[in-house]
Amino acid sequence: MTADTTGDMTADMAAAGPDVPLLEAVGLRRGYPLPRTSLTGRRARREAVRDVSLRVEEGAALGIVGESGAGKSTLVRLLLALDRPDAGTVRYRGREVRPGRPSSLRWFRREAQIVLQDPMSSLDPRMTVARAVAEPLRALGVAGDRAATAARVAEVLTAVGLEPEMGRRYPHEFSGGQRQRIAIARALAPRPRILVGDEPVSALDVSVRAQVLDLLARLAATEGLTLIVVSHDLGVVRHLCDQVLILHEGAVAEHGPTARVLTDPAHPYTRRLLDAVPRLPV
Amino acid sequence: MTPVFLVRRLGLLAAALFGVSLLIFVLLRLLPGDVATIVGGVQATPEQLAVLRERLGTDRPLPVQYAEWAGGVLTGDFGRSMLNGVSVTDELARKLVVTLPLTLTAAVLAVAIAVPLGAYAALRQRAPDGAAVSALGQLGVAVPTFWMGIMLSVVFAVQLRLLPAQGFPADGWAEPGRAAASLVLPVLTLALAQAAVLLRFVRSATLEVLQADFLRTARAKGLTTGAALLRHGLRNAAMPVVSVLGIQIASLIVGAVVVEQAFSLPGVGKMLLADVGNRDLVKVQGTVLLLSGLVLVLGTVIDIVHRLADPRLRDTP
Amino acid sequence: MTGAFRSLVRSRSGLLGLALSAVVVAATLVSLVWTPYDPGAVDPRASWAPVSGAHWFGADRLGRDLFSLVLAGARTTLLVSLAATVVAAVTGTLLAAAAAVTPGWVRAAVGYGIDVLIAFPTLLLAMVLVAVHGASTLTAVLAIGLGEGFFVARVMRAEMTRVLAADYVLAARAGGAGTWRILYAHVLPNALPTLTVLLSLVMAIAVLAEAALSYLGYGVPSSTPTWGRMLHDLQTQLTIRPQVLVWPGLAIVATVLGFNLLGDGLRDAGDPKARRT
Amino acid sequence: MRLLEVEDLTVRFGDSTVVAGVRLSLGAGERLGLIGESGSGKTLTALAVAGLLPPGAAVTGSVRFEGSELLGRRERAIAPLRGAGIGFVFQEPLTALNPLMRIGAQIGEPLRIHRGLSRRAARGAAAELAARVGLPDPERIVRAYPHQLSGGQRQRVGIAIAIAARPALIVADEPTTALDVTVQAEILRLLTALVEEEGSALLFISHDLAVVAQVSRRLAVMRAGRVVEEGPTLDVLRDPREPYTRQLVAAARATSWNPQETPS
Repeated sequence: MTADTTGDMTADMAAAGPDVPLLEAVGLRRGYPLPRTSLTGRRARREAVRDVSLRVEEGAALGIVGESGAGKSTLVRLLLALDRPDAGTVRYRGREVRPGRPSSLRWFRREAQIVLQDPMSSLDPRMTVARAVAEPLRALGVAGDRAATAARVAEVLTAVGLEPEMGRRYPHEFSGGQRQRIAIARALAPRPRILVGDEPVSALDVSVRAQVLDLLARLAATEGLTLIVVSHDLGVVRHLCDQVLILHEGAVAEHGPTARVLTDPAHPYTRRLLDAVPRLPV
Repeated sequence: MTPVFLVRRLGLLAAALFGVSLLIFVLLRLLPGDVATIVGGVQATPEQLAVLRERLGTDRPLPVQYAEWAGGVLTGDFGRSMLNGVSVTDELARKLVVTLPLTLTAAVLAVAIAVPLGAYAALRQRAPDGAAVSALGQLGVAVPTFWMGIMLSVVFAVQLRLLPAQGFPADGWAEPGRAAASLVLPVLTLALAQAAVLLRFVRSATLEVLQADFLRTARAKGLTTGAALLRHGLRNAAMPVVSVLGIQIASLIVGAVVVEQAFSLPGVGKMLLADVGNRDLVKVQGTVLLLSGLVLVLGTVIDIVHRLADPRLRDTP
Repeated sequence: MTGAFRSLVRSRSGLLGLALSAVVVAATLVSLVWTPYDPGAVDPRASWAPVSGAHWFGADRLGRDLFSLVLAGARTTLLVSLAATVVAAVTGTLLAAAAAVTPGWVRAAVGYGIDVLIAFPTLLLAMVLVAVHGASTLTAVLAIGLGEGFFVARVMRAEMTRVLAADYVLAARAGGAGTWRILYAHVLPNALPTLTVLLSLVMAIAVLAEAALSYLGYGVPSSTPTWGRMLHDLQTQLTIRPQVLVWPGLAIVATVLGFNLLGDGLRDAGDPKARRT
Repeated sequence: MRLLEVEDLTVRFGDSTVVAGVRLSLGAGERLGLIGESGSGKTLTALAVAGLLPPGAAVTGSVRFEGSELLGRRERAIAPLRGAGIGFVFQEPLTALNPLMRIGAQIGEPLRIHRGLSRRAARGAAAELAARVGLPDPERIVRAYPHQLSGGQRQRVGIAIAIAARPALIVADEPTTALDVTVQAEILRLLTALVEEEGSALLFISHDLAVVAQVSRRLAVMRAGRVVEEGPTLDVLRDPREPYTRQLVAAARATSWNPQETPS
């Protein structure tokens, strides 16, 4: 990690003992007011995330599995301080990540980046690929001069299997799979320690999906990344994650090593989920 | 219809009416001099100005004047003309006898023209006649309302001598036949101007519905394209058109003022033009509030109708 | 921009619109330096001269050449409309930004204010201003500019809200971008194409509004000719020589049609899908 | 004479050919899966069979249903077959239903068109159909509007509509792609049970090999508008002949999940 990004880590983080996890969430809660149906009285609320706690050790790969409405995306936004929880805290290396002005969170943004689901809308149509990939560097003020930025952009584009010359073109000139690789390159640019994928492959075709999953696995190894992958697809989690957390209606149904949870589920909902997955008969 | 929505919407309407009345009141008070000097004229002596101020009540603080005026409006009293002391309300009532039939008939005619033509232009989008209809709409939008009125007069009144070119019978609707005849060209002018704008909305709304999945489901059930459009498409296309009607009211009223001038019809619009010329600020204030109030009220009515007609909106306040 | 220009010209309405508005603007610019006759030159002998080689549009009661008057009228009409369009663009975009970006109740208040004021017809606003300050170019520009400004605000608010809800803005926030960076790096470039389409359509509406205002006597002072004022003065000839009323009207129609079609063409050109073919 | 015989089916939009020379056949009660990635032309093939192609599509070849040719005939002539002969289940439950019409009226509509039932009789039958497709509280559902139902419930309504007039062939275009995996399992069980009860044939379209394999006895693999391989499901999965099919099966195995296999 280049010197300048660790420079301003506060004292308590550097001194964090071995038992302090890389990322920890305690008692996260988030609800949304439903439209008012009566003139008086409190508005009904939909609890998207109900008291979720989790720990992610350095170098681990946590899968968050759940069906639509289970609160997966809300949880991811809370973990990355892109949304304010009603209750609960998120800590990175022991230091609390408090949602607020973007500048107050720069230190954390350098450590954690995200790849969103739909490659068709997660890239700005009017920005060249190079500028899009360089944006986090500029926004976090770690870009350095033009040459350093260009070099880093070329480096991450190559790391995701694309030619640096593609930097001059626009997103609409690429396929879904290529655009997702560009989004991954953008997330890698500021050398994060944590890479979060919110349904990173579910918008892709089956054949392309396998390639992108392999890419994520390889990058996790080569870049020493800690992965958090949100998905409704158990196959994706089995492929990438050694830990899995089953989310059901905003609460943690079950949490444990992928091998154990997928073969010997403890919670009835997990069992129902596993039985429902269509399997190749042969 | 959840009462919550109704109460909130009416509350918003009240707030809007208050806001607009305040806006008009303040705008008319941003005078270089004061009302009295304008009315009294340059040569008025200070004493006369003082009497005038007292009569017009402009010597009292602004909020009091506003409260008095607004209070009056709520009871239907739009104040008295500064020139001849006539009650603004009575004047308005007399003029509405021309303006109301003009605008209402024109609005109905505009919809009657725009909906079928708009739907036809959408259905026949690829065919030349469909393109011709939408080109006609495009042209209609580009023609200034008053010029359209003049040109219609030239053709139907001057050359064909079928209809009166201008004016309205002095005795109003005493002879309904003559009065109606004098409104034919103005209504047609206003209706065509409105229809041109509406046609484009109806066309795009219909185009959108044509691509809707539920139309394909209707055909999959055994309906032909035409039957599917009639039974499923029409109501869905009506939704955006209804909501655009709300916005069209404002341009309908502006159109009425211009048409009344072009055909010199003694309506609210022509009166307002004269009042502005004579700087009769109290009458201008009353008329402008009435017209903009009408726009807001009708807009709210249409918004409520729109919510009633669409079950998706009916549930969410 | 060449890509956008190429697809603008390729779309039929864009081409026609570009041609029409270009002709009108060119004629206006030419009229600054040359017109067949001096628009103000009175020539009793040519009173109500018919359309001829000498007077392409004929002459008015005072023998002034109608073609030159129409050209001169174009100057004021386009100037007022352009100024009003600029006012509309500035007020509209600022209001839209206030209604889309600022937090909580400010956003709701501004948003609702826009919905109310869009119902306030431009002409009524003009009348109120004229009643207070008398007819003047400034009143016309302000009345049309503010009137259309609310229309621009409503469309731009929807556009900005759409962009702010896009995934690439969420990705930018996650990448550490602050509100200002998101505004100028993402919202502006993606909202701009809609603004250009809008301004072309607003220009068309402004020309119509200016024509109506000056026809009603509220436009620029009577000394400077505009198309609306010409029609107002010539209307007395309705029953005797209606043909004089045709020319200024056609000039308005051509200009408004031009800008409307240009707007449609720009919309097709701005749409990335269209450009990809 | 087979229930459905498709020969050399070709669909063109302007100058791009999206379906080229497709040959398919389906006997009464048989279940054929059409598998292919996005852009393979599988949905357009299904739409062509039901005569539901969007305007501007140029179709050649032959589609014979119960022996009579469908292609090239005026819509008025083939409309009676749609709904009564061929039922269609669409992919997007959110947009496939008319948002302004109550569920009962939409389910009952095929019966009003093909069986001439009155409005009231059709609504009664609709309640029965709603119960049959497993919708809770049919009386309430019949009066509800589409936006008041969940995705899974709306898809059950879609199936009720498709089977209402008891057609001989059901075409289902990715009916569970937009649904959660638990809901998908229920819908697939419902669809196969209904098809068996009614003895109707099923043409099932999907990009998910595991889903198609679970529902269909024969598979047809489509790529770039062509059927590249066809055969009984187990044979195609066990030893695919075409390289593309092999790649498809391998990719499906890699990302799908199997309890017997120990996770890598």
